[in-house]
Amino acid sequence: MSAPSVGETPQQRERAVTIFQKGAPGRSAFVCPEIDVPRVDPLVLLPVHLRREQPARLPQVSEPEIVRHYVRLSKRNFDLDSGFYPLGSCTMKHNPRLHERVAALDGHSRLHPLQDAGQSQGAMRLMWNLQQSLAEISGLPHVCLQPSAGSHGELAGVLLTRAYHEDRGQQRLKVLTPDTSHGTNPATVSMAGLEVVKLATDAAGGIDLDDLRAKADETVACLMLTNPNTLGIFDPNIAQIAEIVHGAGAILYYDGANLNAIMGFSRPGDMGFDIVHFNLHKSFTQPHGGGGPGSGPIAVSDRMEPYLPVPVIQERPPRNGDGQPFLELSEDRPKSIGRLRGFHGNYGCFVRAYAYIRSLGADGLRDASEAAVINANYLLARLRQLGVEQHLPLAYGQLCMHEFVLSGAPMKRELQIKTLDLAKRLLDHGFHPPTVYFPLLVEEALMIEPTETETRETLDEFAQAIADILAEAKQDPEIARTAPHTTPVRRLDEVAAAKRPVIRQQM
Amino acid sequence: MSAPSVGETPQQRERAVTIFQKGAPGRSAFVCPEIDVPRVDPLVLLPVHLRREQPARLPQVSEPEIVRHYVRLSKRNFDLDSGFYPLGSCTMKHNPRLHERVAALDGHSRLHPLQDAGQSQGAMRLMWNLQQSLAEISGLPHVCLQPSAGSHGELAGVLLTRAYHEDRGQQRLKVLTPDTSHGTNPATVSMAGLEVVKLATDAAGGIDLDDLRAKADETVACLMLTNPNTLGIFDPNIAQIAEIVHGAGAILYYDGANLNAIMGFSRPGDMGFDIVHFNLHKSFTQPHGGGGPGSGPIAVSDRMEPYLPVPVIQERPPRNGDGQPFLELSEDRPKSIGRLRGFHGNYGCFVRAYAYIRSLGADGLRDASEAAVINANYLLARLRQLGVEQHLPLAYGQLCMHEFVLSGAPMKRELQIKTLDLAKRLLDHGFHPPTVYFPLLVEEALMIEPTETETRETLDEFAQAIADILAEAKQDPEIARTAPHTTPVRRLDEVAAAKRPVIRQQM
Amino acid sequence: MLAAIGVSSAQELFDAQIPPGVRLGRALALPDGMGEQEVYEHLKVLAQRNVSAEEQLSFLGAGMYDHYVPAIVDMLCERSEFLTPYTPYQPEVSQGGLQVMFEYQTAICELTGLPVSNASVYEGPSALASAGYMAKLHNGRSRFVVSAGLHPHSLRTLRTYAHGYGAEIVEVGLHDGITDLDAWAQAIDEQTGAVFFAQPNFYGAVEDAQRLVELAKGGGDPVAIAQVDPITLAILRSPGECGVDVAVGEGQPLGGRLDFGGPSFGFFAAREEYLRRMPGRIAGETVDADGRRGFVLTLQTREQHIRRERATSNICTAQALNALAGMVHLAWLGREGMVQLGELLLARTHYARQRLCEIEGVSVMYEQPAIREIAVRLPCEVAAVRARCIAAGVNPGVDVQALTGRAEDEGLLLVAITERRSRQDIDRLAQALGAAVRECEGVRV
Amino acid sequence: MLAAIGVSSAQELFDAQIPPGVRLGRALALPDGMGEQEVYEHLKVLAQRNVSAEEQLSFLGAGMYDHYVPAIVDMLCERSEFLTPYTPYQPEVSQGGLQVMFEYQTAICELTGLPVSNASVYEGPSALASAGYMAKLHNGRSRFVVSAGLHPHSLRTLRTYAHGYGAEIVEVGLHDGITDLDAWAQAIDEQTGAVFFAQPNFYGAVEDAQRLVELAKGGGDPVAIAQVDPITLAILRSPGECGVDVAVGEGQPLGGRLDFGGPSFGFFAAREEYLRRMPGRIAGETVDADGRRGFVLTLQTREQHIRRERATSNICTAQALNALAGMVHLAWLGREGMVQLGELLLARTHYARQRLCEIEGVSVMYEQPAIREIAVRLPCEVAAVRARCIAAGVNPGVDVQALTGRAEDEGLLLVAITERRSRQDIDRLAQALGAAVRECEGVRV
Ligand SMILES: Cc1ncc(COP(=O)(O)O)c(C=O)c1O
Ligand SMILES: Cc1ncc(COP(=O)(O)O)c(C=O)c1O
Repeated sequence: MSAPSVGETPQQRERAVTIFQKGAPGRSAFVCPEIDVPRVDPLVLLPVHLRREQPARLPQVSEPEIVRHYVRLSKRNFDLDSGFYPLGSCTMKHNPRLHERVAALDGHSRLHPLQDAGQSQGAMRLMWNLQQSLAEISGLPHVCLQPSAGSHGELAGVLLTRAYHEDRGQQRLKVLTPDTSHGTNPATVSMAGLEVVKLATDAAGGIDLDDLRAKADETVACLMLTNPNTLGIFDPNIAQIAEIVHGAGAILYYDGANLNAIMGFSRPGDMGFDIVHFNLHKSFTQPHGGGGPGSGPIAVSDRMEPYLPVPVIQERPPRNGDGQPFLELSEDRPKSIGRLRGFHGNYGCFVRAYAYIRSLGADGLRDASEAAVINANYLLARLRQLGVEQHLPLAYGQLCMHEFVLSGAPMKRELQIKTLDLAKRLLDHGFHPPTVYFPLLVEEALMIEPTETETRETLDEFAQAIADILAEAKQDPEIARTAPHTTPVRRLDEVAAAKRPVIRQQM
Repeated sequence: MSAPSVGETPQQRERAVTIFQKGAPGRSAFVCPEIDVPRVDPLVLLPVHLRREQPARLPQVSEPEIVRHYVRLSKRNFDLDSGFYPLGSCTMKHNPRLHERVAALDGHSRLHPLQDAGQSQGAMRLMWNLQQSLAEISGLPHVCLQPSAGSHGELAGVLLTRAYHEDRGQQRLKVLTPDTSHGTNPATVSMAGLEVVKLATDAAGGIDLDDLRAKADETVACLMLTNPNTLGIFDPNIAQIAEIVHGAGAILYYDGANLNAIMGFSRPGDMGFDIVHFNLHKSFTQPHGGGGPGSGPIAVSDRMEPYLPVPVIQERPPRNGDGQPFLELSEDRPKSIGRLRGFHGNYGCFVRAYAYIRSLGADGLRDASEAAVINANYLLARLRQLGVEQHLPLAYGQLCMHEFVLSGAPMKRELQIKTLDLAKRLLDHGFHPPTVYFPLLVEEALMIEPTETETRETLDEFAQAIADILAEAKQDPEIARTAPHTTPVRRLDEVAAAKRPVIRQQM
Repeated sequence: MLAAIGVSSAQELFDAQIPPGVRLGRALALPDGMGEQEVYEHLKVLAQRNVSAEEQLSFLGAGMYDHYVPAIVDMLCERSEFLTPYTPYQPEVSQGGLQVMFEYQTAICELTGLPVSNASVYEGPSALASAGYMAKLHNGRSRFVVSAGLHPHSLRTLRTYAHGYGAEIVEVGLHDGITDLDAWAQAIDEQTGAVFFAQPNFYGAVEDAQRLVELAKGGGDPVAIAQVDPITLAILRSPGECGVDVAVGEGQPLGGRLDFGGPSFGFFAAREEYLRRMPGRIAGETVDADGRRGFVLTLQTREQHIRRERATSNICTAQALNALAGMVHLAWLGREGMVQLGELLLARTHYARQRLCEIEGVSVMYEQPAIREIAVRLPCEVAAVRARCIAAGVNPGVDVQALTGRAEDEGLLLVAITERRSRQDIDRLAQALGAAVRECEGVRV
Repeated sequence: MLAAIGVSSAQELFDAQIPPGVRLGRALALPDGMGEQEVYEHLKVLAQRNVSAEEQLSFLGAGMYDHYVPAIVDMLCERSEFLTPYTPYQPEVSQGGLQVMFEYQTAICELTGLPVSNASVYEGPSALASAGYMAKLHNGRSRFVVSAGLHPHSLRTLRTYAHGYGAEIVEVGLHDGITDLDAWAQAIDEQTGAVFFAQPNFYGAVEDAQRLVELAKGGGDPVAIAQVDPITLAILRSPGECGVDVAVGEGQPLGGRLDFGGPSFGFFAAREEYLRRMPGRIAGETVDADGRRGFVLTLQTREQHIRRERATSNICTAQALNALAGMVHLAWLGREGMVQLGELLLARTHYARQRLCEIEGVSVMYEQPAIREIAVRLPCEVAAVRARCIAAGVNPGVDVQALTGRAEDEGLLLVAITERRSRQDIDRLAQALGAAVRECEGVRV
């Protein structure tokens, strides 16, 4: 380590060293319990031809070393508890710590998934209540909690539409998705053995109805849509869209990633959707964990119900003498698409989402969506006030729902900084940048979702930071183009990483 | 907020704003449970003349704001989990997280101190076992866990010596303490209504025996000593010291802050001490919490036992049908000095210390002390190797126990940087500085205690950092004199703070 | 490493320094060490031999209370950055902890209505005893007048300390549950260095604190020291408003676990004139070399490490982490929330008082207001009634006489009501207590 | 704020955007919101209606295991910096998470003996199904041969997925508890796109994985996919050493809670040639503008957000936090520790096998080695025996047939032994099971 320079921050000075490069032979944290049973030759219990030849070169480190290593690493992350995180489409709302507390109760966290039904009625009840709540929120009566994340819910949904059509003897292989759709939608379609057909976006940011009419025929299995869409725009033609799709005998699938805009205001079921997936890690504040875990329950209409994955919870007559219906998991569903994973889904996420729904209640959920939409529109207005619009115009419309998309094209032209540069320079201001370069149809897109749990002060500061960066770029675009300057590492070479991938520690 | 400069770190850019300066009217985190009992006019229940006139101006903030405020604040702290913390006399050893886990178990953390004895036998057993362990470690058979910290244990100890002498009809008002003693020793003596008499330190760093002989007379209540002392030196004359003190009819008090040097190697009781206090937050790894909580149990010899504070745990015949002795707290001790605080002491700290002792066991405790002493001597040797000795000589002796004290006097003379400057510059290197300017008898003192839980790699890096700073100072002392440069704030004006004290947020 | 040191074994290192006569020379007689899992299992078994407030419907209080501590308190207190540092001796890397102390001091000043606060002391009773030491340093007088309404632990701790620093204690009894005003006025004279009372007092009764101070100041010039319950301070007239000089108290109701009695924190606030005699750490505001606002430990010339035998206290390690918990809890409760909580407790405690006194033979101890704790008098042996209630799954509260040892406290049960005890819980208590009293009465007859 | 937006009410904002026909126009029919304390109490009541592995001596396994998770796992996973960020889209402020992924990938490569790993997928069974998709993308063939030794959930999940991406499944039965080698060899032909087996298999038996792969590769050129139990990999011949192409598995035994079945993580490792068809995130090493080592998400052209319908998988949010837990647990176990743990489990499982088979009428299902789970055959109805054991306080394990539905699995009990189940616990199991079997036999007779 050379002498600290004043220009380099302490974290920049520290070079990345993995846990495999630390420690020394003989060091360890674990003290293995003694073998308390009669000794038998291990080679008799597991003969040598079944045994490992090369030992796994796991770390050799003491507990203090592990703690220090990972605590220090943690400090090289930006996190929601420390700063504004307006990542569009990701709903980075505050994660209440109560949820971690209740999820950690032994009765939840230490419950085996095959614990007998009579000894897991609390968990079943929680799942049942969560199902009922999600059904009410979405306006679709049948819920399956099993999918592990949004994309997994999508897979379930697309397989459901296949099963639905197959059950009717129809081979419908096309799935319509607007060009604003999230990448998981088309990817899911392929995984489910179907084919993507893109739909155009109209000038107002909604689905181009003519395009839809032209494509919605008897080869179409379903339309996948999120509403509000990834532009933050609630499709004003949603009723016609539903009519057209249903008219063609196809299914309407709702990507629930943007549910945070409409809870208590509008429901996918009432819009005509047959299937919706939820992202409990977005709308219902399961912490993102740096890339999961998530949970992606689905809710469906009556006609889709027979195909739901197994298992499902069923109510039976009271059994425990407590007068409450006895709940059971059942796999007995002849038309089911089957299992999507082991056990019953990410129960730990259910606990958190359920705690959230019970904390907020009907009014609270509505207030959350209301505040999310107000915050987004306020931030948009604030940016306008600061004259940011000139360089970063709103891509579509005048108002927005819970998020909005700016185009960085004028900024790039006039100020010679790209959306990426703006994003990186925001890091120096202590903000996490918005989602960038998505949706694809907006040039130099900047997708901003402030969420309801941010204060006006924070929104003001963020708007000011953007204005400041634009002003600075007018003077000297190089600062943004070489940003970030103060983060633990500076701009990283992603091209080199992909060209000659090094994806594990060389030893 | 102005545009981030490249020279300022992100944390430096952020100005300190207290929670009282955040928020807005109407914001809050707490949802008060409804008043579920019949309404009665509150002014009848609590008449206006007993009611508050000016409301307490507590913060008005939402939960996300609270979380973000304190998480961000936390990042303005240096902590042991993130870096080396060789604060002499403080024993900053790793704090195992197991201890937090077990202390948080409902049966420990949610146990009311007045829970009936029959329903708190687990806690009593834990306290009893801890007492027995501390007795064995110290070589003194009777333990009282009550004192809240080291200094509180000292107070208990000095009051015990008073009670002891008073019980014998003697008014002994003097307490001898070496000039190397910790400030709490003399401060305690005054609080206990006694008088401090200072003892000189001899050339080897131990007590000056002649001085002791001259002062140890029938007016002396006790001698307070830590051994090894704050120079890290084990007094070679400890047997004679004990003889002299006992010969004068006085009591020998052991300040246990440095116990980490000798666990399993030597015991205060065997050295002739009558009273010892433990710092569970040092030797027994109760986390320091940024300034507490701590716990300062005492152990005493037979002759001091009658005066121990109340309550004490007593064993009674089995009662719960489990065949185990029934444990009870008793206040029935006619000669006791009385209570030192509410309830039974810092039980939460007992749980952690007990978990520590059970984790390490007899051998582990000895290994800990052994490694602590090796680490200190290794670091000392390493500094010598790097030529640091020239500017920072060891104040006394050649070897040390678990810590050692360097003198910065030559450095100050030759390199024009003070110990304080060195300390501040270490912050730029990512290290917490050692204790500085203590003990008082060493000029420009630097008191280094690495503890046993640090790796050799860390010690090497630290030694190198000191060598680098000295080399840098040779070139340009100004860098250290204006250090730190990269911390969240730079050198703070302590004089101004004391001159016109602002000790709360103006509102 | 030994080679670098120049010794051939660790033993050599120790033998070179520890004289033979005081070497232990044997292994400590302690059990062998255990792995994490085994230690966990062992500590869990011990925990299971305790009955926690989470398992039992409990109305125990008398100094420590089962309030609901929000999850963010745990989360923040478990952060390495707050959990593991030492006292902030290097302010440049301790701004987090120092600012928390500064905020905490502000909160305590607001709650107590007093202008200065330190950054915490050990806990309640010893805080009171330390206030006595400060009073003695302040005016040199050694006669203390104390109300019998103080918590018995406070009273005893004060006696222990006072024996040390040399002060004599005169106790004033109660009348209808609160300090006997006449006796109080009579006891206080010009020689009185300090007067002490609790608000609400140990029996749960709200004192007329303002009157107590007026009478005290009328009878001489003592330092008026109040031990106050922080959870009541949002609705109760503040110490500052009552003319109190020093307010101390037990901080456990703010963010604290029960922890079988500790660790918690003590708070210590006073009028401006006592600032330079306060015990403990104090965080103060200042600026750094570049003019940034920052915080440091200040007025350290009061403290042991600087002033040694002339220090105003011997305290060093205090209760920073617990004070953080308290501060976070207060921020979470918030300005209005804490008032709402106070009113809730007031209403529920009143309800409990009524329900319990409906039981044949049970009467209230006093007519005074009570906020979250109430003493009722049972017609029969408290121990027997308690045992029956506990067997029925309800811990009805504290046997007062077992704690105070006062003859006049026979039959008193002290019942604490927190926001975690709903009306339904209170009804359950009334039922269990009623049944137990009837049974005990039956036995007696 | 509304004024700044230029609307007079929030309603206006919504009405301007949501057409009348699809407005809800009423409140959601959900319960009212509750404060933190009430929610806590409610969730606690639900928790108390479950019997956790902390309360009951339990030998349940079959995919999720009650291993001891060290305290540092919780502490690190609860840190805001790991708990609350999104997927690391901005690498400059995500080096913590990205380096953890890189380390995790390294650990999985070491454990599996394969050169490439992704940064986690959802969980075990769907990992297997995704491996099938990858195989299909790789060689385009749609005939899958699967061992009946797979976990029934894996088998069913594979069927669900395969129906989607179009693959036919041929199942090969067991012989003496492991995949029938002859049938296996026979089933595999040139049209076979992939073969799947579990190691150890669902019944706890250790397969001769090397032989299975040899036979598979002898019969054609399928992708050899193994579902492996990570806790056994320190002692068991690694997938890489056995010639496996793709190793997937359930990560719960590494740092995972039981959580009633999730969230956990799935791991996914493969030979080099599959790198660009792997599903999920992959962290890769690179340098920053100043030459510092750093990490980024790499090879993103495989992924849905770049490649959309041509992506190699649809996965987006995966299980980063659970993977962190796994990595920390592995570092804590350490190189030697994990071997020691494997030997301990091996020894205890052998002891359990012996003790249980001493019970009259109980026999072992197979003669194969078993590491931490063993299937035994009971002479009577498993459900009845289990019910009796549970009443006696011991959950003896899983009723195999209830899970697989296979006729030949009648009477099988699957018993999992972790390091938390001591010899004494196993003895208690043997006793309870013995008593239950005797009773049930008595009933039958
Ligand atoms: C619009 C949209 N749909 C689907 C997804 C996929 O959700 P998940 O990451 O949970 O798989 C996302 C996630 O970013 C999204 O934004
Ligand atoms: C030698 C010595 N004695 C006593 C003490 C006081 O201990 P405490 O802070 O627990 O009161 C200390 C603390 O630094 C110390 O180092």
